[in-house]
Order: sequence, then C-alpha cells, then structure tokens
Amino acid sequence: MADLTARFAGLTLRNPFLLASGIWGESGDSLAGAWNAGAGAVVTKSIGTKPRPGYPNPTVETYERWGMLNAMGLPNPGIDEYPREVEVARRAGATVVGSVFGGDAEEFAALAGRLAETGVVAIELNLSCPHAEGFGTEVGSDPRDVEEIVRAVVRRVRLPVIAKLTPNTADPAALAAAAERGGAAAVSAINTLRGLAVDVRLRRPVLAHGLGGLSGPAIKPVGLACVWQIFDTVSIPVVGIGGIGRAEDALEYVMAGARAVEVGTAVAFEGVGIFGRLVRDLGGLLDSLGIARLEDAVGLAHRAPSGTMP
Amino acid sequence: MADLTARFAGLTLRNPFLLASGIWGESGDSLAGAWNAGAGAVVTKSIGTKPRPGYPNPTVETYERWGMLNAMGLPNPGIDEYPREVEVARRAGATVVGSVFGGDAEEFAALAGRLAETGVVAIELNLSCPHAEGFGTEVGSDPRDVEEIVRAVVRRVRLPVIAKLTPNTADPAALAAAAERGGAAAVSAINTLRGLAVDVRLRRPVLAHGLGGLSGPAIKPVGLACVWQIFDTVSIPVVGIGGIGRAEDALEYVMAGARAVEVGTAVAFEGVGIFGRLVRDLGGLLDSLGIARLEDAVGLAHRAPSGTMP
Amino acid sequence: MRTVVAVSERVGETPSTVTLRFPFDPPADPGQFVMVWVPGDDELPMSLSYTDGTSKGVTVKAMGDTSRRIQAIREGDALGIRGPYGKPFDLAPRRILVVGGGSGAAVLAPAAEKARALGASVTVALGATTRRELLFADRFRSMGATVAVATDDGTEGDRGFVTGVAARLVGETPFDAVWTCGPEIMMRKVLDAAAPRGVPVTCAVERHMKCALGMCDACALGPYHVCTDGPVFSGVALAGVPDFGRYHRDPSGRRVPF
Amino acid sequence: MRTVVAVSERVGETPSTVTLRFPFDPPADPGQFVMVWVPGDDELPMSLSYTDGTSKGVTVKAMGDTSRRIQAIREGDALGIRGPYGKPFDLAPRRILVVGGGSGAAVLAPAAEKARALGASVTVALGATTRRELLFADRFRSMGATVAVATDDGTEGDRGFVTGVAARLVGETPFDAVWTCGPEIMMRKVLDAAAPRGVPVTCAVERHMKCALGMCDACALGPYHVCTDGPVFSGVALAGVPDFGRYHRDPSGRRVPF
Ligand SMILES: Cc1cc2nc3c(=O)[nH]c(=O)nc-3n(C[C@H](O)[C@H](O)[C@H](O)COP(=O)(O)OP(=O)(O)OC[C@H]3O[C@@H](n4cnc5c(N)ncnc54)[C@H](O)[C@@H]3O)c2cc1C
Ligand SMILES: Cc1cc2nc3c(=O)[nH]c(=O)nc-3n(C[C@H](O)[C@H](O)[C@H](O)COP(=O)(O)OP(=O)(O)OC[C@H]3O[C@@H](n4cnc5c(N)ncnc54)[C@H](O)[C@@H]3O)c2cc1C
Ligand SMILES: Cc1cc2nc3c(=O)[nH]c(=O)nc-3n(C[C@H](O)[C@H](O)[C@H](O)COP(=O)(O)O)c2cc1C
Ligand SMILES: Cc1cc2nc3c(=O)[nH]c(=O)nc-3n(C[C@H](O)[C@H](O)[C@H](O)COP(=O)(O)O)c2cc1C
Ligand code: FES
Ligand code: FES
Repeated sequence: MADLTARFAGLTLRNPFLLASGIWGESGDSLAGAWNAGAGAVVTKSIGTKPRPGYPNPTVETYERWGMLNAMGLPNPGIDEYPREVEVARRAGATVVGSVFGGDAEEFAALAGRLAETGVVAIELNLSCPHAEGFGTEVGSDPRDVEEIVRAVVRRVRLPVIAKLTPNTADPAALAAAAERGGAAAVSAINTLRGLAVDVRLRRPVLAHGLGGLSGPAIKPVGLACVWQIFDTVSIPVVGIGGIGRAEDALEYVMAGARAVEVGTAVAFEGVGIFGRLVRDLGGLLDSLGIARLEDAVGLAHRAPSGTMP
Repeated sequence: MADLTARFAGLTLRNPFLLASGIWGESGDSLAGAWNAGAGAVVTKSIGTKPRPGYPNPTVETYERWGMLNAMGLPNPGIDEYPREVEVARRAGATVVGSVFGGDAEEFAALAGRLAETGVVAIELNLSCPHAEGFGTEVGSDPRDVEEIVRAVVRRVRLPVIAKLTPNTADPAALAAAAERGGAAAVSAINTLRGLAVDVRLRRPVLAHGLGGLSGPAIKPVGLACVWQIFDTVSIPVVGIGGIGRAEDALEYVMAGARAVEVGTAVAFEGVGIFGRLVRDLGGLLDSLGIARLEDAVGLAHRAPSGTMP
Repeated sequence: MRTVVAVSERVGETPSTVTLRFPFDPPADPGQFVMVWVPGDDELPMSLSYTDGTSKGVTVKAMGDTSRRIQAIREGDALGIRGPYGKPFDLAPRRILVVGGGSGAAVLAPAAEKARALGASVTVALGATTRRELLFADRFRSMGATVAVATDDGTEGDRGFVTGVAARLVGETPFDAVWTCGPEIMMRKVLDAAAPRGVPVTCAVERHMKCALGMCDACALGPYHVCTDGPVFSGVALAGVPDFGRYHRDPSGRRVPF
Repeated sequence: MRTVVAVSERVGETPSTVTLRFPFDPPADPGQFVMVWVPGDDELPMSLSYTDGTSKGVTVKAMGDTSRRIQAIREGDALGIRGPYGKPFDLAPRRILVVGGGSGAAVLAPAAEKARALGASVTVALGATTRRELLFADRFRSMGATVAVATDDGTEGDRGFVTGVAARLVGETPFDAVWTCGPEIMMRKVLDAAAPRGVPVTCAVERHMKCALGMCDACALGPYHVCTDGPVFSGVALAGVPDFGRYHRDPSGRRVPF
C-alpha cells in the first residue's frame, strides 16, 4: 500500500489525518480514543487562560449530511486543568498537538508556553474562531495581528507553531504570509465560515449565540481555495481543513497543496471509526492512481499541464 | 393569502423573489421567461464595457443538490449589444434590474448610465464576483473602493443603486456601511464564496479557471450571517441572496433583515417553475404563521425576546 | 433533524415534575433522548418518557433555571425538538428489576412498559424525597409491575434510599437484569449490590450535553460519549470508567466531583 | 454527476470523425448528450452516439481546436464525462425519415436503431461533403434502414445537399415523423419541406453550451434553453423561434447570424 506518512514542520505522522480542534478534544480519554481509532495525530480543544463554559444551548444546527453550524463559544477547562487531559492522551501513546486561543500576543504566548510543557509535539494557534468576542477572527483577520501573535509564540516555545487561519477574509494568502513572517512552521486552514440559521416558526436565530461557524462538506470548496491560494504564496507547509470525510476529499486538499489534513465534522456524521476508514481508503486510492507516496501528491494540481492528456 | 409585496429602495415588487444576476440573464427571452414564471423582478447578467466570452469550460461543478461551483468569467455581450435584450424583456412586461461590473468607478458609472437608459428600474453593482481578475471582489473588498464606486454611480443615474456585496471579507457590514455612505439605495448580499474543486484522477482543478464561486444551499448560512450583520449596521434595505430554494429559506432571510431575496442556483436545480412555487409556498407559510404581510417579518429575528415563550 | 412542536398536553406528575406531550413522528425506543429547546432559554437533553406512536413525551423535574421554566410551559406553547438520540435499552431480559430515583423513572417507565408488553416480569424499586414526589408509581403498577418504594422522609415505603430496597430485592429474587436511572452515586451503589449476584446491570447515565452528536466532547465519560455511546450503558462498560459515580464535567469540561 | 473515464475504444469513422467508447453507467436515451471534458483543454457537449448499456460512446467531428484534439485521443486516455443531459427523441412514430448532415448522424443513429428495435420503419437521407465523410451509412444499413445519400462532390448518391433528397422522399413516401440533425440552415429547410405535407419534424439542435444545467443562458434559443428544453425539439416549437436557423449566440451571448 502507498506510503501515507505525513512530514511537515519537523513532524513525522503515521498518516495525514489529524483530529481537528474542538472535536473530541476536551478530554484526554477522547483524544486517546481518536488516536486509537487511527488518527495520525490529535489536536486538543482550543485552550484559554481560564475555564470557559461556552455559550448556552442550542450550540449546533445540522444540515442533512452536508453541513453543520455551531457556536460552542470556546468552552474549555482552562490551562490550569488541561495538562491533565494531555497527560491521559499521551499515556495512551497519542501524538498530541496543543491548540490555544487568546486575546493578544502575550496571552497566546503564555498559553503556548504552558501547553508546550505537557509533551505536545506542536502548537496550533486558533486565530480563526468566527463567533467568540475578543478572540478568534477578531484577532486573526489582520495580517499585522497574526504576525505579531505568531512571533510572540515562536519566541516563547521551541515547538513548531501552526497558525490556524480564517476563511472569513478577502485574502487568506495574506494571512498565511503574515504567519510565515512571524516564524510559523506551518499554517492550517480553514476554521469555520461565519454563518447563521433562523427558525422561522420561533422567529429567532437557532443558536443561542446567534452567529456561528459553518463546517462540513459545504465548506470543502472554500477550504480548498484557501489552501490553493496559500500554497501559491508561502513556502511553509499547509494543513488542510474543512469538509473532509472521504479519502478523495483529503487527496483534493493534498493536490491543492496540503501536507496533512484535519477532520472535524465528519467525526460527528460517521463516528470516530472514520479515521481507520480514511487511512484504508486513501491507501487504496493512491494505489489505484499509481501514486507511491502521499508526499508525491502534494501540490500536484498546481502543476497540471494544460493542453495535454494526463 | 398573505401580502407578499416587497417595497425597498423606492421599488414596489409583486413578490420578493428576484431572479439573481447571472442566471438566465444573458438573453431578453430568458429574462422574460423568469418574469412569466412569476419572479418579482429579474436581474440581468452583469454587463461590462466590451463583449466577454468568459472562461473556457469546464465552468461549473455541482455537489449533489447542495452546492455549485462556477467560474463563468463574466461572459456578456457588452453594453453596446445588451440594451436589445432588456428591450425584449421589457416588452414582455418584466420588471428588470440592470447589473453591471467594471474595473473602476468611472467604468461602473458609464455602464450604469448606459443601462439606465434602457428602462431598468434599478442598477445593481456587481462588486463581488470572486473569480474575475480586475473586477468583482478585486474592486469590492475595500470599503473605500465600494464607497467611491457607489458614489460615482449614484451621481450618474437617477435610479436606485443596489450594491451587491461579497461574503469573502472579514467584515461584510463595513462594506455595507461604505455603500450606504456612497449613497446606495440598498445593498444585496451575497455573491458566491471563493471555492475550488480538484479532480484527483486528473490531478487538476475541475474548473478551467481554477478558482470559482460557491453557490446554492451550502452558502445559505453565510448569506444569512451577512444579512444579519448588515441589518444591524446600516439603515438602507438589504436584499438577501444565497442558497434560497424554499419559502422557508426566503423567510429566514427576511427575518434576518432582508426586504427581498434573489434566487440563483435553485433555478438550475428545480427549473424556472420554482418562482411560482416559491410565491405559493411563501404565502402559505406566512398564513400558517399568522403573518399578514411579508413586510411585517422583516428583521423579526433581531427582536426575539429571550426568556419567554413565543 | 430539528422540528418545532406545539405542546399538546401538559400533565403535572408530582409537585416538581411535569410531563409534556407533543406530536413528534420519528420512531424512538425507550432509553433514547431528545434535545428540548425552550426558545429564548436553553436546550436540554430529556429522555423520552413516552416513545410510542406520534405523540411523544418528556417528563421534566424542576432543577435549575431551564427545567423550572419548562414547568411553566402551557399547552400550545412551542418547543424545538431534535433527536431521538442515543442507545436504547435491550428489551430481551425476562425478569427485570427496575431501580429508579428522582426523575430516573422518566426513562425507566417506557422501557418497563415495553418489556412487559413483550412478556417480561418487572419489579420496581422506586425512590423519592417524599411520597408526593414518587414518579410514575401508578404507571408502573398499571403495567402489572410489582412496586417497592423508599422515601427519604418515610411518607411511603421504606424510610431512606431506594438503594437499600434494591439491594434487598436483588438478594431475595432471581433477576436477569437490573435497570437503573437516577443520581450517579445511587447507580454506582446499585452496580455494587448486583455485581456479587452476577446480575447484569444497565444504567441510564446523565452528563452535561451540548451537541448530542458525539462531537463536542461535553458529555465525555471515560472513553465514551454519553450522547452516542449511551445514555444506556452496561454496568460492565461503566465498571471500567473510574469517573462513573465520582466525577462529572461541568460545561467548561472541568472534572467536578459529585 | 461528473466521472472520469478511460477511453476503451477508438474507432475512426471517417477521415474527420472518430468514435470514442468509454464505460459510463448512467442510463441514457437517444438524443441526450454529455459534456466531454478533455483535461487541459475544453469541455464540449457531445451527443451520445451509443446510448445502451454501460459502454457509451460519442462520435466527434474535427471542427475547431478541441474537437481536433479529441481526434488525437488514444485508448486508455482519460476524459471527464457529465450527464446525460437533455430531452431524448420520442420513439413512438412508426414510419420515420431521418435526415442527417455532417456529424448529425451521430445522434440520429442510436435513435433510429432504437426505433427499429421497436418495429418502426426507417428511411435515411444522409449527407456529407464527400463519400468518405458519410457518417454511419453502414450502421444505418445494418439496422435495416433504407439509405439515400447526397454528397457535395457527387462521389456517392445525389450531388448536392441532403435537403434535396429529403424533400424528394417526403414527397414520395408517407412518414409519421422526420428526425433531423445537422447544420441549422439545413434543418430549417427540412422543416420547410415537411411542413406543407403535415409531417411533424423533430430537430436536434446545437448551441454553445457552458453549464448544461439550464442556468448560464449560454444556449438560449428564444424562450428555450437547448441544454434542458432540448436538444431535441419539435418543429412546431422551433417554428415560433425567429432565431432558429438564423442566429446563434457566441460565447459572450452576442447574437451572430449563421
Ligand atoms: C441523556 C439525558 C436524559 C435526561 N433526561 C431527563 C429527564 O427525563 N427528566 C429530567 O427532568 N431531566 C433529565 N435530564 C437532566 C436535564 O437535562 C437537566 O440536567 C436538568 O433538567 C437540569 O437542568 P437545568 O438547566 O434546569 O439546571 P441547571 O441549574 O442549569 O443545572 C442543574 C444541573 O443540570 C445540569 N445541566 C444543565 N444543563 C445541562 C445540559 N445541557 N445537559 C445535561 N445536564 C445539564 C447541570 O450540570 C447541573 O448539574 C437528562 C439528562 C441527560 C443527559
Ligand atoms: C447538444 C449538442 C450535441 C452535440 N453533439 C455533437 C456530436 O455528437 N458530435 C460532434 O462532433 N459535435 C457535436 N456537437 C458540437 C460540439 O459540441 C462542438 O461545437 C464542436 O465539436 C466544435 O468544437 P471545437 O471546440 O472544436 O470548435 P471551436 O473552434 O471552438 O468552434 C467551432 C464551433 O463550435 C462551437 N463550439 C465551441 N465550443 C462549444 C460549446 N461549448 N458548446 C457548443 N458549441 C461550441 C463554436 O461556437 C463554433 O461554432 C454538439 C453540440 C451540442 C450543443
Ligand atoms: C463543534 C466544533 C467545535 C470547534 N471548536 C474549535 C476549537 O476549539 N478550535 C479551533 O481551532 N477550531 C474549532 N473548530 C473548527 C474545526 O477545528 C475545523 O476547523 C472546522 O470545523 C472545519 O473542519 P470540518 O469541516 O472537518 O469540521 C470547531 C468546529 C466544530 C464543528
Ligand atoms: C452560473 C452563475 C453565474 C453568476 N453570474 C453572476 C453575475 O454575472 N453577476 C452577479 O452579480 N452575480 C452572479 N452570480 C452570483 C449569483 O447572482 C448569486 O449571488 C449567487 O449564486 C448566490 O445565490 P444562489 O445560491 O441562489 O445561487 C452568478 C452565479 C452563478 C451560479
Ligand atoms: S453532547 Fe457533544 S459529544 Fe455528547
Ligand atoms: S448551457 Fe447553460 S443554460 Fe444551457
């Protein structure tokens, strides 16, 4: 079977499928569960300085099998409690990427510093949650902020830093370039798209918070476009996120320029067994396409010759 | 049956369902067809200074019934030829909104001026096509550009000017505010979301142009969020666009703040008969909710009381 | 699938408990739950206390703000309902001991009803703070179950915890299964009492829930998600979970002792 | 639904025409077309010249850049295919005159084949520039159709246009239907010839196509979209369309005279 090893930012993962942040990532047992199910690595829930309960319910709305809207509101146990969960996951052998969110560069750096001590292999910066006041896109939409935050974190930790970018922007590549300037080892894209659902019978937004973030198959084209544009602009590696539920989806991202991918909503639609299936299916798909190593497919769609048969 | 009249920007439409720009709008006969099928008004294809063939095929990719990606590349017969088509539609009795796209304020103004002479009732400015170099989002992502273009057009024509905004931005409300400052009578939102599809077997983007624009049900939550934020920010009326295929979808937009809506991709999925069905279904839906006039529902979701039963 | 329903019937079961019936088509099995959205307020997981046909129901005990508010709901009021979610009870056992505390009877009653209809014999150990708070005692009796009661204040049946009654019954009578729902510490005790007799126990567990889709991790319980792997768990599964009966997680995901 | 297929067979039909066969499951009827994507090049509408079973086919005449490039495709090469799209022929008529010019026979052959299999009698008027360019003459003969030929250079059959042959046949023999595909001016003439005899005509029309979904308006023809309302139209419908046989639209949507 084709070699699925994913190498980027100094990491070597057994396969390219990471558990995305915010899915199954609040507890160490769940992180371990996703790892045991076959994930190449697991990303923690985004952790903040203090415990946060998140928004009241309803926090999710689903659209058949093609989309999901959520406004969890970054619930998390806080950096004082969370190392315990990382420890549980690491004891199970999991390769863990720590995710943090903060309101400014110093908060990001402090959180990253704390999380770096837990044995995570990299730090992902959530610069992109579309529905948390004072966090996420509010600090991740301006290239200057992105650069400053990344730089502060890079100065603080020895681990590779991955800047997770928002699609709610006119120019995702400019944000990636800012992350690169700041010293990021990689960027990941995308977080959710700002979205809303209204219940016409109840005459109000469905989510208690009103605005939420759209995820799932619906956003795959948007994620692919971001990865495509970022790959054309920066030289640091890209991790693709958004709507991945099949091996084909992952390979689309890889051919658009991603060296690994994260899987979120599909875990809800299919269950955690999806990781094992994705690994098997991607192996089979690469074999059928005559691609020996996943790495050989990175960015392939950018090099498609025009005017000739493949 | 409930009163579906839509009033905004000095217009009075028999119902709130406009044919969206770029769908069925290249020929006058098709505009007439959509009108005859029951549309409240029809928006022309976006017209430019010179004839444009658009991009080579493939120009579209579909995702089951929930999405479509296109990169037509703004094909249009050019402003010299197009008045003939408006004339055909008007002879059939259609209420026609003219759409134009340009590279700068002067080109927009000149085009609007020409189209205004054809008997259209309003001018929609395409400030938002996500895949045409030098046009669309490239001139519609910066509030200063939006304000300048709108102002130039408003100075040139006596008709109401509708600024059609992009969702590919960190802050749609800021673009709407710019349009309002420039003198727009209304804004419409959203145009398509930048997207990409890769064919993993052919190892290349599906669309000949590479990047395209995502439309259909998948983008409804994003369109609703934009309308919601815009309604909270400006006082000019909003026309909602994106993923509308059912009466419920339209009412979601209205409750989020829209005074009318445009229907695009659903025309491809269901056929032009959709206009008649939407009108019937919306009437029935309002009746069942005890809402006598569609106008009464505008922005209703912003006023939902919390902590009480509806 | 979320739908908005109008409450068709409101029944006061006990001073602190009401049942709300509403039209809801999707088929459901006893043990499954729905997310009940009280518009303007919160959305809470509630077991279906009536699972058959198109008129479903939930039975809600006044606890905090939202469940209190639910008490005030009138017939005709609108609720958002999504589900049903989760794994139901296995209805195969023939001799069943049902142990319910507090609002736990809400999920046990329809399960016992279905098991009875399939020919099982059902014994119920029912606990409450006081006589008037005994939930579904009549419903259990009218399905032909034997009902033994414990109240904290001794106003009916044994004075004290229902776990005492349950332990006695397990000792006296051979059962194929014990089903229990109630405070987690109670369920842990039921587990401990049944284990030495080798009677398999099934617990309906409650955890803070948000998505109900096995995604957000709010309901994590050891390696399980209560919303998708439960809420109905075998005692064997729970025996391997140190947190069961000891810690739950608050909405921020912090572990909090019971 | 777009799929990528590998060409399973390449058959040179005439010096300027090749048939490409490929595995493609979706059911199709004669008259329908697919969008054929030549990767790195363009995507063109092509009628299915073989509509049955899982091995479908298109028959392509070298015209401009892309159709020329298609000529160079080898067995095993990859093509993107989406469809089938459009309205097929009505196969009910019993006595059918088929009038084909140029690549028009590509869509007429499978329709005639199916009609024959249903028991219809088929007469074919086939035109080409020269003998060697006559498309599917043998295919029509081997399905048991009577074939009359016209070539521009007189190398086979009548010298001149196939419309002359068609007019003669319509005068001589009673037909229930005339089916025609070819240059639009030719089809307009066939319409005019059949009209006085009261024989209903069906035309398979070509227009510039982009979406093939009835959305982009590229293929607008009067009130119709060729991709969804056609490509097979009744002559009655087309008679009310002033542009038919006179104007088509270029890729920018400009009306261009034929
Ligand atoms: C699967 C399941 C089935 C349930 N079935 C029933 C039932 O049939 N009848 C019944 O009365 N109750 C049931 N509950 C409990 C119910 O969901 C609420 O916990 C309870 O009504 C208190 O809510 P509150 O908001 O009024 O209380 P609060 O004042 O908000 O809190 C009181 C307690 O309720 C918990 N709680 C609050 N919100 C939630 C939530 N979203 N999910 C879980 N717990 C929460 C808090 O953690 C706290 O321990 C069930 C819970 C679960 C998980
Ligand atoms: C429903 C339908 C069925 C068809 N079936 C067949 C068939 O079975 N066999 C066959 O050989 N041809 C068929 N054609 C015609 C074919 O699609 C092309 O028009 C032709 O092959 C020339 O393409 P080109 O790019 O090589 O030529 P170009 O040099 O690009 O142009 C030559 C002519 O082809 C037209 N053309 C180019 N692109 C398109 C397009 N996307 N859609 C329509 N016309 C286009 C141009 O307008 C021009 O008139 C069909 C067309 C339609 C609409
Ligand atoms: C319920 C939920 C919670 C999420 N929480 C976080 C989070 O805490 N931090 C973060 O960076 N992204 C978070 N995300 C975004 C996902 O990591 C991912 O970027 C997004 O959902 C797109 O991927 P998907 O389509 O595979 O879900 C969350 C997404 C969902 C659906
Ligand atoms: C094929 C196609 C062509 C389009 N062309 C235009 C255009 O010329 N001008 C414009 O303003 N919007 C254009 N749009 C955008 C639509 O008007 C609309 O904003 C978008 O598709 C979202 O609505 P929908 O989901 O109902 O399709 C086009 C959309 C599609 C799908
Ligand atoms: S409630 Fe979200 S995982 Fe169970
Ligand atoms: S090809 Fe687009 S409408 Fe027919």
